[in-house]
Amino acid sequence: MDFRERIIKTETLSKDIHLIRIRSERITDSAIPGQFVNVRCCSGLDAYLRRPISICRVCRSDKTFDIAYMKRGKGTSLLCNFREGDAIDVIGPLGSGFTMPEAGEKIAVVGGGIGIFPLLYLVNSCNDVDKTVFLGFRSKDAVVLKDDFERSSNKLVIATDDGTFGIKGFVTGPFYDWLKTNRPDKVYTCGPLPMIKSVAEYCIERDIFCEVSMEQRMGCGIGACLVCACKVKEGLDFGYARVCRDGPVFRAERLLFE
Amino acid sequence: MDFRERIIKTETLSKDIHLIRIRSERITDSAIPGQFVNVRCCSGLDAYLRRPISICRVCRSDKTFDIAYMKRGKGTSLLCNFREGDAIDVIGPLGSGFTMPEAGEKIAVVGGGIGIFPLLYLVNSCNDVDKTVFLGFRSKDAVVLKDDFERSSNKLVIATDDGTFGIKGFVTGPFYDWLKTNRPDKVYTCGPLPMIKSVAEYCIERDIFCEVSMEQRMGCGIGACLVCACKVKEGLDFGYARVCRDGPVFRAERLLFE
Amino acid sequence: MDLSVNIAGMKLKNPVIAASGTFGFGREYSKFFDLNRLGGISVKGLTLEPRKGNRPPRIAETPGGILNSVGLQNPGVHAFIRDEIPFLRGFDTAVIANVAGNTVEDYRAIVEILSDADIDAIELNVSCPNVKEGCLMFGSTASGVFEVTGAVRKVCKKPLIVKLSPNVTDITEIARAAEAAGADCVSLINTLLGMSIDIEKRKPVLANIMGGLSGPAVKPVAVRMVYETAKAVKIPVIGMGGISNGNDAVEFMLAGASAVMVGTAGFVNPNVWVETVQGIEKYMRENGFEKAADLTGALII
Amino acid sequence: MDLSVNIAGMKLKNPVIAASGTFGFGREYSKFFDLNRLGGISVKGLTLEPRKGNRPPRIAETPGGILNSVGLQNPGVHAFIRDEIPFLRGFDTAVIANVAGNTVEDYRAIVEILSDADIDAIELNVSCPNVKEGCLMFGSTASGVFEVTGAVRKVCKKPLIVKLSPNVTDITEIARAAEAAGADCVSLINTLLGMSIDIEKRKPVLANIMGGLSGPAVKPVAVRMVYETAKAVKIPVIGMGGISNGNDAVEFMLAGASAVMVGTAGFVNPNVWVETVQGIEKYMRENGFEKAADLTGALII
Ligand SMILES: Cc1cc2nc3c(=O)[nH]c(=O)nc-3n(C[C@H](O)[C@H](O)[C@H](O)COP(=O)(O)OP(=O)(O)OC[C@H]3O[C@@H](n4cnc5c(N)ncnc54)[C@H](O)[C@@H]3O)c2cc1C
Ligand SMILES: Cc1cc2nc3c(=O)[nH]c(=O)nc-3n(C[C@H](O)[C@H](O)[C@H](O)COP(=O)(O)OP(=O)(O)OC[C@H]3O[C@@H](n4cnc5c(N)ncnc54)[C@H](O)[C@@H]3O)c2cc1C
Ligand SMILES: Cc1cc2nc3c(=O)[nH]c(=O)nc-3n(C[C@H](O)[C@H](O)[C@H](O)COP(=O)(O)O)c2cc1C
Ligand SMILES: Cc1cc2nc3c(=O)[nH]c(=O)nc-3n(C[C@H](O)[C@H](O)[C@H](O)COP(=O)(O)O)c2cc1C
Ligand code: FES
Ligand code: FES
Repeated sequence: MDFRERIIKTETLSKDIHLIRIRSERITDSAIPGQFVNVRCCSGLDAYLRRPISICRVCRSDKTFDIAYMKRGKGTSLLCNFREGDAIDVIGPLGSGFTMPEAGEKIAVVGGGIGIFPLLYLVNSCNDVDKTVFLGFRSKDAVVLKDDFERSSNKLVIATDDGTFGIKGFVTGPFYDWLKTNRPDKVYTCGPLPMIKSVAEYCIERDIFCEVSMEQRMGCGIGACLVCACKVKEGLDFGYARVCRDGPVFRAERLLFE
Repeated sequence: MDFRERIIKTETLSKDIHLIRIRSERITDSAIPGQFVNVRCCSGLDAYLRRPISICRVCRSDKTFDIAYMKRGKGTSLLCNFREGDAIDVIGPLGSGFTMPEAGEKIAVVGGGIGIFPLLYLVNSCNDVDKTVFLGFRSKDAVVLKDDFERSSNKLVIATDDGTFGIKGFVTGPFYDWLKTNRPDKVYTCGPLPMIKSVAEYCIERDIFCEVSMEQRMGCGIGACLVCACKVKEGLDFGYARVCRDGPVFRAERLLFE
Repeated sequence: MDLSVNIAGMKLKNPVIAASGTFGFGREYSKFFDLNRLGGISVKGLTLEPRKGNRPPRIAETPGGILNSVGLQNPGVHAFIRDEIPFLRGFDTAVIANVAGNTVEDYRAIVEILSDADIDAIELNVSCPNVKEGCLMFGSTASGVFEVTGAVRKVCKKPLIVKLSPNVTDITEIARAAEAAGADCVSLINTLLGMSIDIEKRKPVLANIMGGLSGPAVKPVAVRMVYETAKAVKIPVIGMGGISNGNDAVEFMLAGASAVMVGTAGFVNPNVWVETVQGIEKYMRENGFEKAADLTGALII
Repeated sequence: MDLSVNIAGMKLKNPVIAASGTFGFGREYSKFFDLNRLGGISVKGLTLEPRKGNRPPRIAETPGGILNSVGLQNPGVHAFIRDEIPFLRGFDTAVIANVAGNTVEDYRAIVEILSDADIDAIELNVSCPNVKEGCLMFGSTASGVFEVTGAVRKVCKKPLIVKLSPNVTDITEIARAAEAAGADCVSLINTLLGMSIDIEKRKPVLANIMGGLSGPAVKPVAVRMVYETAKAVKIPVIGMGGISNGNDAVEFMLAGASAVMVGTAGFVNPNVWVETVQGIEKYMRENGFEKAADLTGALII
């Protein structure tokens, strides 16, 4: 099997956030929102393991999909070297996706930081749904994909930690305010642990359907090595599910946050 | 200290032999024939150690020098990715050089394979000298830098192992024939072990001044780690000299070939 | 050309086996390539009872390698027999049950159970660095290895492979103990004990603090140990540690291995197992080897 | 900010020391940077009499590391005292004499000689993997380390550092033996025994067959051993093995090292020693450490 695909374009969304558009029939034909690809950032040893990156946008007609990533460590720094026309080695689509809302349902989406990327694909993919999106960023400079979210949602609320854009503070604030007067059929969340934990617990208490996309360091990315453990309920006991295969999307009730 | 210099051009000389021209005042100002540079082939772990490559040509006026290398393993394969305008990390000039002939002397130069590169810089650098050059290659396809050697020598003899170009057989054949009727003041040789050994022994027997440029795997390349050992006479005993610093050029009499 | 090798009474169609713990029970990778192309599969380490494994994070990337601290998460031997063997038997490849325990009694019990199961061999993991008690202790002394191998041998009706830890002063002493106690084969190396620190958080990357190092970085240590071991024992040696292609596999075979296992490299390149078989074949063709078995120990010293 | 550290009775201006065998006697690298910037220099391993060292090739490149088999080529202790100390004393940096021998008597004799020389400390290499007899044997057992350290201690008037081999089952046992026998400090790790094969020639790359692995590849093993050792002994620990920058050095210090040595990385980047000092400084600044010594063992578990 050859996992190399062609890069159609690269784009810098903010200081640290970059986007790569890739043509791949294999991936666009079967991907669903919430899934990720496992990317080889170099051909050698410098960032030896693949990096999991969510699928952020899919265009079935021209067989392309986007990934957006934050430049952090070795692997994502190497990703910044890729250019239009280069081949990129991507395994995917991998993992479970979100449970898609039914037509006519009302959903809320709560994303923070790099957690917003899989959520864009989600809101882009559901039609006839009332979508309210809450996004949290560090500051104004970090705000990305705002127009895209705006276009595909009914309402977009942005919060920044430092108040330089939108509402000041954590994004959970406006979301919980909104919940006082709204009852969504489904809530989806992805982002920093404190945020997703809070959202999950809030929804569970109120008996609202909630799905959470989890992150964990990965080895194989396909379910074989058991390194990407995520603590989940197993009857009265607990166990470890695989983020790469049993997830990354889990029902909130199933998760045991540590 | 910063060892990065700019690449002025790259050129493919034959299927496996490539040339890189580098601008470096630091190196061109002080280099002498026989010296080498230690090249970093990548910034990461894929070819971790530097590779020693001889200085093949120097142009003092435009501050450039050339290295020519054969694509063999990991490092030299990575070198093939470098392009005009790229920065390249080269430490040098390193090692001892050849003893330059005096004006009016007659010299012979015997090179084989990748051993020809330091010899080009040598013949290019001596004026008022009668220079006869013997070069050995595998086959016609492998013949490189012929015009350059021709231009700067009085006589050029080429041999190929398979006879597809010049004289068939080892280059030592025509050299020894030539020696029957010629007595050079100095002989310089670089190339495969059997060749340099044979040339060295031949010259020692006839009491002809002979210098040999040696190869050995290197660590530091500057004399500190003692890995690049070359067996040499030490009085009645033997010892190990450092190819990178005591050499790569040694007087034939000093060497103990294994 | 004959790629098959005979080890410990098994005939493998080629010398390439998927390394335990990196390949689950084969299901996941079966979607990437045809498992029939493998010489064998060593399954995820099994214990008598199901195990949850260690807290995450369980993996850290290191220069040219990885640290893992999975800690033997597995569904237990009974679930393996019930749910996984039928699937694995759908392929024409050797099935090796990798087993671990805390006590000699654990090892004896699980081997007894597996002796009646439809598998080709048992690989005794006496060297897992990721569990507090138990197998690491056995694996680090010759007497420990002798004791557990001997106890198991009495009840083992399958070819018995003992998997050795590299975290020892003298691997040959340990290998000889396994041989003396009746092992049919030794496999090595398991992971090197290592540690990695996140200096921003000032905490170990792994929740377990330490983990086992594998991948290309360990290859020279593994080749050395395979070389030493192959000279020290008469039973065959299965070599592993950082193999990423056919050339690496040949290196282990020349050093004395009769077969090889490949693990970590598959995380990066799911084709690695198939490519390793092809690479061995190519080397044999170009270097005039008729039988893969002739590569074993063909080093010229 | 205070970068200085006190170890074994020495005050180093910063915690970065050039590792033995990678830095000669400092002459070569002095042309690349100002040796005054180093905390210290551990010189090439010295023996009583000059040594020729092993046959070449003496180096092999491996994934993320190198194997070397220099085998203690050195001019002997007397030539060192006569020719090298005066040069080294031209710089304001600690001079550590790394010594090795075949017998306890050798070690005692060389340490006695060096005790009267103008150096700051003696580092006992009981762990060189590249010589047939002698130091590797001592280094691989607690009793061997105890014996040689004890014998040397009696005649040693300088701070005594014992350099440990990583090729052992339990590094803490060895470190404790060194401490019990009177070592002022332990340094680790020396190289991991490894081997690499040229499959085209079907021969080991190193003429010596095996060699010592160093460089980034070994870092996780080294960090683990430093962590274990620092918890096991009260004397300070000097950490090394694959350090390539300030962050790596900080990793070792958080794990428990009081100072670090840097070797192999200098082959690739001759600025590595200076950059490591700068990197530690940067980390301290960004993370609110006033004294480099406070980094030692500052890991949060
Ligand atoms: C299912 C999933 C989807 C993701 N989607 C995105 C996305 O769309 N955009 C994006 O920017 N990031 C995403 N991430 C996080 C992304 O994988 C990490 O930021 C990235 O791996 C960091 O690699 P690095 O080389 O920059 O960092 P390094 O620190 O050099 O990485 C070292 C190792 O740790 C792993 N690692 C480090 N941080 C994380 C992390 N947060 N999660 C998982 N592994 C990590 C790396 O994969 C690598 O193996 C996702 C993670 C998961 C698990
Ligand atoms: C003083 C000197 C001058 C040289 N000049 C030239 C030149 O002008 N042109 C040229 O093509 N080659 C030259 N060489 C040989 C060149 O260094 C090797 O071909 C090159 O290092 C091979 O690297 P690789 O990554 O392709 O091979 P790999 O096999 O991947 O190298 C692995 C390791 O072995 C070392 N190594 C492998 N072969 C040799 C060798 N023959 N000599 C020294 N080290 C080796 C590498 O440096 C590296 O450390 C010279 C060697 C020396 C010592
Ligand atoms: C994630 C992971 C899990 C492992 N689990 C086991 C195991 O359960 N039993 C075992 O004997 N070895 C286990 N190993 C060790 C491998 O089987 C192998 O010995 C080691 O990884 C070296 O080979 P490699 O470098 O090709 O991976 C595991 C290795 C990894 C990376
Ligand atoms: C070429 C070379 C020679 C060495 N010689 C010695 C030596 O003489 N004495 C010694 O104690 N250690 C010696 N070492 C080991 C280093 O001092 C150090 O312990 C090891 O290389 C790990 O550190 P590094 O990865 O930073 O190089 C040598 C290492 C190398 C690479
Ligand atoms: S990364 Fe291997 S099981 Fe998830
Ligand atoms: S390469 Fe280090 S001394 Fe020559």
